[in-house]
Amino acid sequence: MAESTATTEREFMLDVRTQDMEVNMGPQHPATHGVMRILMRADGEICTGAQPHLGYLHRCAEKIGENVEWLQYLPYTDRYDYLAAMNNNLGYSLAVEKLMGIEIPRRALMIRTICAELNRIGSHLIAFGTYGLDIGAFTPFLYMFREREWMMALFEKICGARLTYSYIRIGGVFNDAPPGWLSEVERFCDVFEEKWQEYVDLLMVNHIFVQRTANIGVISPAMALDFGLSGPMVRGSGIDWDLRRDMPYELYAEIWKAGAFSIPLGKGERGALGDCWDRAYVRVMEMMESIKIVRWCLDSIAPGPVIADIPKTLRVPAGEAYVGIENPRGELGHYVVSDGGKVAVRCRVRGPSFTNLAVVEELMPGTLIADAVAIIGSTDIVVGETDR
Amino acid sequence: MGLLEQQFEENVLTTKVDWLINWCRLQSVWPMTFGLACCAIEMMAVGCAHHDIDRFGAGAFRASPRQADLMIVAGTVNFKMAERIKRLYDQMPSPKYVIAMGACATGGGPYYKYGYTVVKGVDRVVPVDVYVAGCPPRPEALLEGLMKLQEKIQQSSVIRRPARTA
Amino acid sequence: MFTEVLSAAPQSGTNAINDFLAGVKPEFVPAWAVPLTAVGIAVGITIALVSVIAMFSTWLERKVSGHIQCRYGPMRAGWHGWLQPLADGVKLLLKEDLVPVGADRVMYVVAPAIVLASVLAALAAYPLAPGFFFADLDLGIFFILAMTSTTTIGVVMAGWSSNSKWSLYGAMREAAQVVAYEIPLGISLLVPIMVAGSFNLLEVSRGQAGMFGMDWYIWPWVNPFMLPCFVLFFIAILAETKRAPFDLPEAESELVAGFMTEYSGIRWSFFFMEEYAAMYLYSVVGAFFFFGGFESPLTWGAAKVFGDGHVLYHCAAGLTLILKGFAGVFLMMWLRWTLPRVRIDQVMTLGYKYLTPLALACVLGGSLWEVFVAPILPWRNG
Amino acid sequence: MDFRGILDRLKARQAPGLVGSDEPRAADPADKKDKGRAGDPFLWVEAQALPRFLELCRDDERLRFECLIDLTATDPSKDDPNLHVVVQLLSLAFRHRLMVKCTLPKAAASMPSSVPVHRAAQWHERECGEMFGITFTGHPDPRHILLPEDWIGTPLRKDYVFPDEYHGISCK
Repeated sequence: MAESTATTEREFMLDVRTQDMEVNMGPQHPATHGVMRILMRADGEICTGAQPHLGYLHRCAEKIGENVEWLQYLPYTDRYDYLAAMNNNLGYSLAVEKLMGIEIPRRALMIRTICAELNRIGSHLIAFGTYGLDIGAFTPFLYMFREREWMMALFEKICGARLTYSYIRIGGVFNDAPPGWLSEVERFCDVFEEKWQEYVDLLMVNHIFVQRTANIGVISPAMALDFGLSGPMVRGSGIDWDLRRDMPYELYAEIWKAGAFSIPLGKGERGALGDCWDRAYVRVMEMMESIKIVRWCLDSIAPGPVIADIPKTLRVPAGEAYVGIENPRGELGHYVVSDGGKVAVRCRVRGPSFTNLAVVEELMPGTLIADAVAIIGSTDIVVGETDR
Repeated sequence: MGLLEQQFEENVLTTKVDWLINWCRLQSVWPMTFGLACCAIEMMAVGCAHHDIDRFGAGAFRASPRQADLMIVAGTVNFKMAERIKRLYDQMPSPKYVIAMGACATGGGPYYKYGYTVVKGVDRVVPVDVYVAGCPPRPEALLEGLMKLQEKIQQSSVIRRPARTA
Repeated sequence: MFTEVLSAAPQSGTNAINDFLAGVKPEFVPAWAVPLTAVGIAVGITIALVSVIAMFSTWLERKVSGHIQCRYGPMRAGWHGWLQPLADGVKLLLKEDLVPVGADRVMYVVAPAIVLASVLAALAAYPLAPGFFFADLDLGIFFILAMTSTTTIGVVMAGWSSNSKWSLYGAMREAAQVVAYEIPLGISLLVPIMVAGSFNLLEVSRGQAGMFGMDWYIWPWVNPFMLPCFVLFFIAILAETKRAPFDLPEAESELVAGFMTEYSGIRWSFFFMEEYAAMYLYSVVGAFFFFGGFESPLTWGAAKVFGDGHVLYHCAAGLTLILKGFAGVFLMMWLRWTLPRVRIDQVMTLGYKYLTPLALACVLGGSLWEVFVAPILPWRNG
Repeated sequence: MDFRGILDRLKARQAPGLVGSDEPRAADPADKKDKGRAGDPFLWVEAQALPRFLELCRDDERLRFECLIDLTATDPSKDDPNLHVVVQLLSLAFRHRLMVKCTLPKAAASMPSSVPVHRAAQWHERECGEMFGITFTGHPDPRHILLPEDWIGTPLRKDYVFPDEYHGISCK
């Protein structure tokens, strides 16, 4: 698995000469969350340098965006951040809608918000569950999948797919929620609130978990901005920034005004501000905020049309637009350029994981190998999106 | 097995021995912890509470290819990864099996036409035993793929000579 | 006939087999063949024992983990998957025999054998029943501790010879960890040894026979330092057997599979068998020194009904010990599927900085209690 | 601050390399061929001055674009001799965004790296470099990031021809 290369020699106290090893982590390694590879230089257990290697899942999404029609590209958006496909659909749809200037029916906005927030919970469940797995706790991961499975069933009822939905379309959503769906979402929220407490008790405040994650991988606010981090990565460092509030899209301005949700921030409760624990904490707390948003939408949803009148073959007006939305992992940006034709000229995806991962290189030196795993886990990357 | 492998004529004894060995092998197909893309999430779902692949004895996910029997290629394979997949496959001890999970691993899937780095099917790199359709396949589909693999293992000849096909 | 052999207590297993064989030996068999055969049979029984324990434990592990995680675990191989270990075993046995390129071939092959042999040797001192054991050693517990710590050599060899860095990391972690936790493990056992006044497992068990289980050493009225000692002992055996939260040598999310990364098939299963056999063995040691050994209501009843020389008494005692052993194994599994993993520096800190001084303090307190308080306690002098 | 405000501020600070601006507009009813332009406004900046421009945007106390969100390129068409490099900036303090574009000739696609100003640009520039064949001078680690090291061609240019095989694996 690891190729051996003798590297620089370093002299130690007591004249013990040691050699740094180069350890190859991945592409098939349980801690890399997919197929990332990290070339680590290690002095015994201590990591002295790390270099992430990407591209093991490069699927040419941007090239495809320049070759298929606007609506046909939607399924590809599902597949780069496959844990938060609803949010990807939303980001892409918003970008195209911005160029087209379509008015979206209110019910569609509500359903979009419900789906995006449920998907955010699902994504954070996997993020937190696999983080537990990285730290060595296997069972919480399965508990989280248990709840996620219910969520998958909910999505399946509304759009027929479990993972790659293509449900949020340009102009609205694919179809209306089936009868009884909204009340089932409400039941899910009730149950989830109880279960959420279980995760907190089982893992979040577990002494070993805290010891493993507090004071590890500290990202200072200045560093977070310099690296262009976003989402829970910056909020973990105490920067009060959430696109849903600060650059609202869809209904979020209204929801924020109604006081339906707040923005959890890392406070450095268990260690230094901006450590791995803070990031995990932000994710866990965000799940609850998402539940609140879903509840607000459930309370105020009214019947109506769910999709604007758009032609089968879209012709998007010439121009270019950038739309950034708050994906579970941070700012998911879509930059689309149109020349007025059926096909995009450029369809750029700014993946949050891609940018967030860059900071790993900086955080690793000086940590133990076990900490390196904790740091990679705390960035919560989805390789489909780092590589696209 | 070596010396004994496929050395015996088919009779009651060898058939029974083969049946027993095959039964043991099919009840204990250990997959490798190896997810590539979207399908990997459904593969994780198969391992988790709702679907529980461990019921079939295939729940012992091994992180090291040396201890795994089954490689579930769950997701899109690109050229950069293909060489690693080949290497992982070579590191597994035989008998080893491969399930191509999902459209991408089967034949490039949605990335067939414009995916310049995508390998159009993992069978161009390693031999595949079972193809599972779907994008991504439902967990039930992967379970069925596993059952198909078990059927295939049950029919293989271990110590008896393989039936001649003209 | 076997009944008679067994009822002639005290009897060792090997001697019993020897005597039995001598009794039925045909004329043409030379006399020196008898003890050899007896030893062979004894070794065979031990190996079978290890295999059965390991197989049952793997099944138990998968079922326990399954039920903790809201699923079933193996269900298709026989009733509730009870044939699962058999299927796994046969499959592993028939896997391709791999030696990685660049591996030190001799060491690579020998390492799993050493690992398994050391735990087999330790099991020689494990009494199956009060009247059936292979070696009634006066220093039984030291023999067991010494033998089980030999596994480290095998593990380090495995890690070194595999020519893989993950293996090397696993091996180094194992070495560091075992050395650190041998100390509190040994020291924490000193208090029950002091109370029992013996290193001999059978005598330790006999010392806890009275008072309907109320003089098991774990009870605070026997010696209040016993409970902390047990906690220390339990933490130490978790580390010794590489179980979570101390499963660093094979930490899956960090080191792939640790020192066994490059092992496959039957060689790999040796490591596996060693792990489960060691878990069981340490649990049994814990049962002997803290939880009354062979003693239980079942044993007591069997002794009352059949007398303490009868084969059924021995069976009851053996069964008691097996149940206690697997109770410990179950507890270890429960912890494994609940807790996250600690980090290597935390393992070392815990071992050297906290467990060792605490164990020493317990020994000091326990011995003072033994010297000054125990003599005036009526129930300690009955 | 809205786009006009940002533009005025940059003009007042004499931002290095600022060429002009492009804003969305409705179609001119008089001109049949003009379809107008939708979407976001952006600034044209000289490619060679981009790092200095970004530095100014970052350090100006009324702009404070401290976050480089994205850096990418666009190939407008096969016939166009130029590539466009597109930068998205974000100010957390003032909650405004800015899109900056530069033109770069395809024949000599080389521009200074922005990594000294924003470390976030590091991976984006690597990706941009391999996908469009742009050389960022002064980049600390100009390797391929998504494509294999020995990959030939720049996939996101419009004239890219898909490969036939790679390391013996057929692509067709």
